[in-house]
Amino acid sequence: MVEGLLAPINLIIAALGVGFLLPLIARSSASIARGLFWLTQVFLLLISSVWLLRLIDGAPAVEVITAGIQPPFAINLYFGLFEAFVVSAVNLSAILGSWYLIDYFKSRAASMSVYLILTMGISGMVMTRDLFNLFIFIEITALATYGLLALDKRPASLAAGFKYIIATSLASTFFLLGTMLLYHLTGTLNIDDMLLHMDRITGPVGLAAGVLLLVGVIIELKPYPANGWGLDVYETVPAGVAAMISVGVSAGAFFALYKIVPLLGDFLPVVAAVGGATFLASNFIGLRQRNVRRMLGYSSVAQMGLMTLALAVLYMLGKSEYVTLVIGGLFINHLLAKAGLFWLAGVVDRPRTEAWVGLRHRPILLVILGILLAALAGFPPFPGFWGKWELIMQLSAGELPFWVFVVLLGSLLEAAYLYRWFGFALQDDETRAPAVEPVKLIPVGLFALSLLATGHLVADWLGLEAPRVLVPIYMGIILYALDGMPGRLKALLVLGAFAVYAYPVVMGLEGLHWLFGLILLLGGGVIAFAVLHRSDARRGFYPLLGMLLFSLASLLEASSTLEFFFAWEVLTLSSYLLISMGRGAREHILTFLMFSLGSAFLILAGFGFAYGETGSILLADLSKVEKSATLVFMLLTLGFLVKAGAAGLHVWLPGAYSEAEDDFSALLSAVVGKAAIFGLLLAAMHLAVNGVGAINQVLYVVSWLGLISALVGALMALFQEDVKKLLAYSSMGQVGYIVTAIAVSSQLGWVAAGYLTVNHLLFKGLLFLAVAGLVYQTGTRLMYQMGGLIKNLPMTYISVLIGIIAISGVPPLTGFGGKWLLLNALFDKGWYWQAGLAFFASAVAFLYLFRLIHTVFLGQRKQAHKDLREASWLLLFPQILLIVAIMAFSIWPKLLIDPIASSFAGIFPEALIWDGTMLKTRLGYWDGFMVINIVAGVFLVPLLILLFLSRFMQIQKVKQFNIVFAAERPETPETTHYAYNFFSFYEKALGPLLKPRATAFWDGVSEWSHTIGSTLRVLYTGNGQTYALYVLFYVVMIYIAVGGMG
Amino acid sequence: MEFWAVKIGYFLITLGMVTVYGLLLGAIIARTMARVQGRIGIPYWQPFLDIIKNLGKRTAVSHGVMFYMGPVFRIAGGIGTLAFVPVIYGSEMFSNFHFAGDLLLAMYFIFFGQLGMALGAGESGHPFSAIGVARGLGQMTAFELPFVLAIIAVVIQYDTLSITEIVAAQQGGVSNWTLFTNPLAVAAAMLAFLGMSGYPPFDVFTAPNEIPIGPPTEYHSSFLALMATNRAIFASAKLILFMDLFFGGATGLIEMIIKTWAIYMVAVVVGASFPRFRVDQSIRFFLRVPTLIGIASIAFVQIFLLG
Amino acid sequence: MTTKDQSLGPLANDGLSPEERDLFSDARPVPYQPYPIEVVEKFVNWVRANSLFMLAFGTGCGAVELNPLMTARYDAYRFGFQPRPTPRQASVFMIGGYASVKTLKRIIRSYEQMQGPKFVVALGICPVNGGMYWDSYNTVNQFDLYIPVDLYITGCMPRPEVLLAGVLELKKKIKEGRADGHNRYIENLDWYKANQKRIIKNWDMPDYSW
Amino acid sequence: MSNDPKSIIEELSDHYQISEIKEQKADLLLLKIPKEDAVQFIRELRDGQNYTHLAFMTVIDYIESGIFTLTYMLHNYAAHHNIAVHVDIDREQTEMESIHELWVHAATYQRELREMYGIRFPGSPRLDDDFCLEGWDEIPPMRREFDTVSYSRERFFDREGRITTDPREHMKQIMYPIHTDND
Repeated sequence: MVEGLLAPINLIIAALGVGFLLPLIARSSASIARGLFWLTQVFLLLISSVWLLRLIDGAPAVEVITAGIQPPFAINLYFGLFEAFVVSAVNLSAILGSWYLIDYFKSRAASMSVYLILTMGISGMVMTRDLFNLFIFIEITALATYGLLALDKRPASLAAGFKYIIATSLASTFFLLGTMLLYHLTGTLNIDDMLLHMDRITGPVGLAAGVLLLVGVIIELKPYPANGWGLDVYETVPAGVAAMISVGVSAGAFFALYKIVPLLGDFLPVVAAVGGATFLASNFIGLRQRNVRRMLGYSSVAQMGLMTLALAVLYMLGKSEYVTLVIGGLFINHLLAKAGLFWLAGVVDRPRTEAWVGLRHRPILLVILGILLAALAGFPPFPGFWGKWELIMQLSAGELPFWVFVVLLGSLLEAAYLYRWFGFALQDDETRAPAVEPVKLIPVGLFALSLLATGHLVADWLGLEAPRVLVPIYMGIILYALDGMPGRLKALLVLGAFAVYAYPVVMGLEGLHWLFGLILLLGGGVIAFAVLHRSDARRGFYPLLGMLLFSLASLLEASSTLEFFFAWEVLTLSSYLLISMGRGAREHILTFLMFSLGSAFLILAGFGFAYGETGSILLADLSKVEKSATLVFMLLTLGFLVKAGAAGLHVWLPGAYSEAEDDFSALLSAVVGKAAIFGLLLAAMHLAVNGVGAINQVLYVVSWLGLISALVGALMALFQEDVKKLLAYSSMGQVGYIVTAIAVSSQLGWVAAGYLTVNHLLFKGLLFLAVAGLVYQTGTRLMYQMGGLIKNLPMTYISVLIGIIAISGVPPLTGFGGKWLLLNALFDKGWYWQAGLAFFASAVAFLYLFRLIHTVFLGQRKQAHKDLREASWLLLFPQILLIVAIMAFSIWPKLLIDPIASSFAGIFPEALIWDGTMLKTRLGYWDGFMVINIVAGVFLVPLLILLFLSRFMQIQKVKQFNIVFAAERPETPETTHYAYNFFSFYEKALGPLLKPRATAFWDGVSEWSHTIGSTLRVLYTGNGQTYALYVLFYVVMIYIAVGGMG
Repeated sequence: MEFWAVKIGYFLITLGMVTVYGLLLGAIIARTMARVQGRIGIPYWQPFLDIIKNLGKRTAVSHGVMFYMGPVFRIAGGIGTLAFVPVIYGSEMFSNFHFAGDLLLAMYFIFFGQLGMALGAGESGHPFSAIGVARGLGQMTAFELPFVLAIIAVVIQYDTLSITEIVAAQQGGVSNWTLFTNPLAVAAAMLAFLGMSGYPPFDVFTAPNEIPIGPPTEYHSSFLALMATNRAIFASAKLILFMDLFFGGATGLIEMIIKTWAIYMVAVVVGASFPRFRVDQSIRFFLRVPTLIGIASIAFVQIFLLG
Repeated sequence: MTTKDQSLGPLANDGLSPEERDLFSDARPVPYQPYPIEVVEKFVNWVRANSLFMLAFGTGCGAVELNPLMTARYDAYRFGFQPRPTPRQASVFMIGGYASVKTLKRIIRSYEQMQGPKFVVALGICPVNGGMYWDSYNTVNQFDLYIPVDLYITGCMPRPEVLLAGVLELKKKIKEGRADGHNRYIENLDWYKANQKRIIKNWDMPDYSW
Repeated sequence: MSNDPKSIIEELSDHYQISEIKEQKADLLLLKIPKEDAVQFIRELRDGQNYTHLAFMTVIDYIESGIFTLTYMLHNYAAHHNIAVHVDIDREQTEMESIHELWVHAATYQRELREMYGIRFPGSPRLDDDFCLEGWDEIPPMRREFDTVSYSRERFFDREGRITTDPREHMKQIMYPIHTDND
């Protein structure tokens, strides 16, 4: 009895039966009708999920043929694993969706029945194996959708419904025609039987049949440009219904496509093109959208396009075994995320994206939105990430670079508009925080959790050590659960957990990984220690910090490109979210994300092509790449250069570094930025050392790029009034040297790179932390508003002093070693011009460094800063550690150079020779130990002399206002402190050389993208007849395209 | 230990000699300029008297620790630069501590004194100090470019970064001097030298009338004495560096004195004949012709000398 | 060596508003003692006499007569006399003729900012007794009421030759150790300050401009 | 419009009460205008007659008549011609309409006149700031009733032994005896 009830056929029967009964029952008792409605939905979900579990356990698929009559006169269903899965998902979305429609259904009993029938139609589309049945279910679904729209009874809905029904009728007409022709050719309506008689589907008739069938299904998926009819729908109906249309109906239609794709062997390129065009165009148009639901609608269409593309391409390449992962991943991702987003859009109910400000003050809401968006944008660990990864791998392996480009560009665009929306949600405006009933969040929250869970399952299924790879995510979740604790406790927890985790990681690494283990993990730990100086709760900060730190560890542990990319993406996401916590970060986070994603996608493409050649995703196997080594190296280098802030690609950097919270900026610049260096060295180590292909030319270009970054960074830093912006540009410049050193690609060069990296970590961490304390104390970031603070913050002053000496390369501190190694490497390589530029850039750097220390600590102190106190000791403590490290490495450079040299041992011929404390290269020599002793001597002796002479002078300590001021008395400290526009003459001297060209270029790119979006949208007239015409044209075009291929 | 004792002793002798020479050179230059103007000029011992007078001042003010230490940094920069440059080729006594590092060390160590001075001047709180420092540093970045290009040309030419080896390569006759083997590099370097020496037209950072002598405007008494001493040492060190790199170095004291005096005279003669550049003009000047000459010198070395 | 007499306490600086007071130092200057060894003192005095840095501050119309001193005709550099652009580094203050009340204020500031030992030479008749401006509402008549003067060079205007003679006279005085204006000023600071404040109405600077 | 200054004045005489017109030099014309019309008249000269430059403004103290005569010297660049506009104001009620809106730099002259003569120009920027004098607390020093000799004696203390002679007599007797014959 129970078994009978659970038969898959009941999915149809129950829905259909109840659907027709509901209006009748509703007349007598509305509440009974509603009860029945819910009961039915639960029943449907129960059947499908019970079957899903059974099928997962290995039960055989069920084939149902009703009434003992052969199709087409009866219903022919096939209920396999995929079907069960999709149907369950659809039913789940339906039932959760109706959660949001409770009020809506109260007044519309008829809608309830239509809703049920819609669910049934979709289930039917999924399950049937018979073309005619498929037609019927398509019709039922279309009519039900129309019904839902029409019953809404608002003019907009009616108009939308009308357009919808015209287009879908056309589509189903084509489908029916195609079915007829196929029946004519094969004598069967069953897809499986047709597949057996593929050889009969030939000639013009076969072609026509195929085209018509394809078009019938494709139109349902709303391909660009024949989709104008489908988009008003999302905007007009209630969110629950929109979710059902976006997720359920599309799922059904897509599954139908999936079923008929085997029949369309010859048309696959066209199908792929249709999908790709839709994906790209919809995302371009999405950029222009300001209406949340419409934007989500475009995203839905785009996702369908992507899946269509993926499906077609995988079949084309004969890689149908990856369909499960790619399509499954993308599908479940789309289903959960998009349904969730539509519901959320209904819950918050603010049509314009700009209106979503203030969500920041509803943490749960924000987290849910964050998860859904991250999933949709393809961030790990959500299923879409795995799907997209595999898709790119297969596309690259199939040597389809164009499609790789399309997929990545489309994804980037999609992330752009989704995260622009999220940016609004992150805005700080408490008055506009939305009021939401918590109960309404249950289904959305459930979906968000399911996304996490499925992410884990997929990782597990892929055979990755899921707990290890996903550890940053879990850390984030665990810490988020503990977010109610006091701030310092959380900080200690993060740091403790990180220390416990990172220690064995570092110990287990060797070579380059070990070096960067120390840089990223030890350095990260020391600098992250500074977060302790704040005692407030900082909701959300510590979970993300945990995620970030652990992802750094994961990055180092990664043995495969997949793991690497996973960690890289987690790093990107967590830094994005952390930066977004800065007060003024709003304008900059989208740029940061776009460039980070762009970088990630370039890296992904690089890994993809590497996989394409070697068929392996192991990092170590990158060195086996030969044929496409140049391409792979270029892609990886470019990707990492974006993150390293190379000139031209740096526009994200100043904003992000300066607007992040003050203590996090230190981590971001000193540690997170080094991940890119790690990546570059990794890529260079595996690909560049052999010098195959045109890699040497690439390296040459990179060397210039690095130095131009150094110069541009230094020049831009000159003109900043904002102390953190100055440091941000300085980071850009300093990383430029490292990039050049890597490009030198010799032992000297890489040792220089390692040395510079460590040094940059030390001094930039020091400077950013010192500045954090400064900003915290003074409450401003503008340097000209400070001044004379040496007396109030002496320790911070010493930090900055040591920092700038170390940065500027003045002996005897560490900076000189870096410059010496770099210049030796450049001379040795014969890159003389670069050496000249490096010199010049370091001289310019000297200017902004002096300005930093002068305008902040020297000169006149403002009256308001009279009573400022030294920064917190918790903030100073890591600085002291860093100073100790700098001093130690200054006195004994060997301590630093030896480990670095040993981590690159064996790669290049040895060019560095130790002679006692003396370091020798082919050209020069340098004895750091002796230098610091001599300098100490020549410094101390005059100091002692001066101290002696001072005994014979009455030295009066005076104030900063006791100056010779052309015989006048200084007016106010503000007017006496020379600080604003300090290097105005330099601007005057260099003039047009200093125009922000890169910013202008990228602004242009953004502008063009939006223009493309507008241009593509021109086709949408809003007129139903025009849309119908487009559908017809579209059919003709596809026909021509397919015919042309034939 | 004994090695160090000897080295330090030798260095102290060199230092004393260079200080005396530097101060005398200042007086000689001042007298030369006076003769050009039809005057007799200061007595030869005037620079010494000025220093003693400043040391003999009985009162002083200090604006803070950095102000106090600024001149110490400055003179440490000067002495240090001298310490890393061998003064006389082939002489154990006058070779200083050049074995601690090569040309790059000397070049970067030049910044040490500038930085310390800038910090000290900064703490005085005088806006003119800051303006002077900003101008001075800005001009320094500009003349650094042709100077560095010239040095790179020299390094390529002799394929070494060691100053001693560069001098050694120029021995054996006047025709071996960089001046004649690579005139472009010397031209670029000498143009940079004009900026380095702070004579007109590149003296805007000390402009006595506009921003009363710029960075050291608040310095006096012993501080000023230290700075005046450093001026002599530092100028000599730079002259010696130039002599070593471009004019064949020196094998004896007399040769050194003649050569450095001659190099210095270039700046003096130019200084006596030109009015002053604004700082943005001088930056533009250095980034144009001298830089182009510097670039040409590297190209020259690569094409003609290395083939 | 530094014997700081703090018995009189710090200066009041009551010309300044309370907020401004801690922008300036309120320390009271103390006179310096000669070097304990007499030979040293004599030697240093000789050096001081031969290294005279003049503050180049044209306080009055007489400053126009100072410029020729540096030219080829007179060449005061010969005597170790040279201009210096900042009071901090100067040791001789040449009062260039009449001093109006407004200029006097600046003269006081600059004088106090010079480091001791320091010497004042007043040229022209005006600093002596007001000269042709003796009845002006704006010009001081007896300059030494406000600043200790080591040497007067009278004349309206004194020619450069006279100035040169004055410089030589000053050198003699310094060598003999008689040019003690610096200490006189500090020892009688209260008297000088009272005189200064009597005519300078808007005293908006610290009592002693360090 | 005629460029001839006389015809200009004639033309303006229709509207303004111009008196004491005197052609001092070829390029300088003096005239007097009542206080009430003065600013309007100057504006007319500036905007209508191309006297666009205020060369200076000053005042003459006629203590005997109890008036101050303000002088506005206007210059016409095209014609190279000056007009000095005299305005009499009461010495006790020393107040005059400001012209800083016509010429920005007039404010500086007005500050000077305020400080030295105590003439008020309501609305003129920074009128009461110190100009030349610092912390002056007596009657304005350039007013003729101010006794500068006794002020100086009281403040600056004549030095003992000072001899004052009449320069003219002194020169005759001591310095240039020859010239006295020809004088």
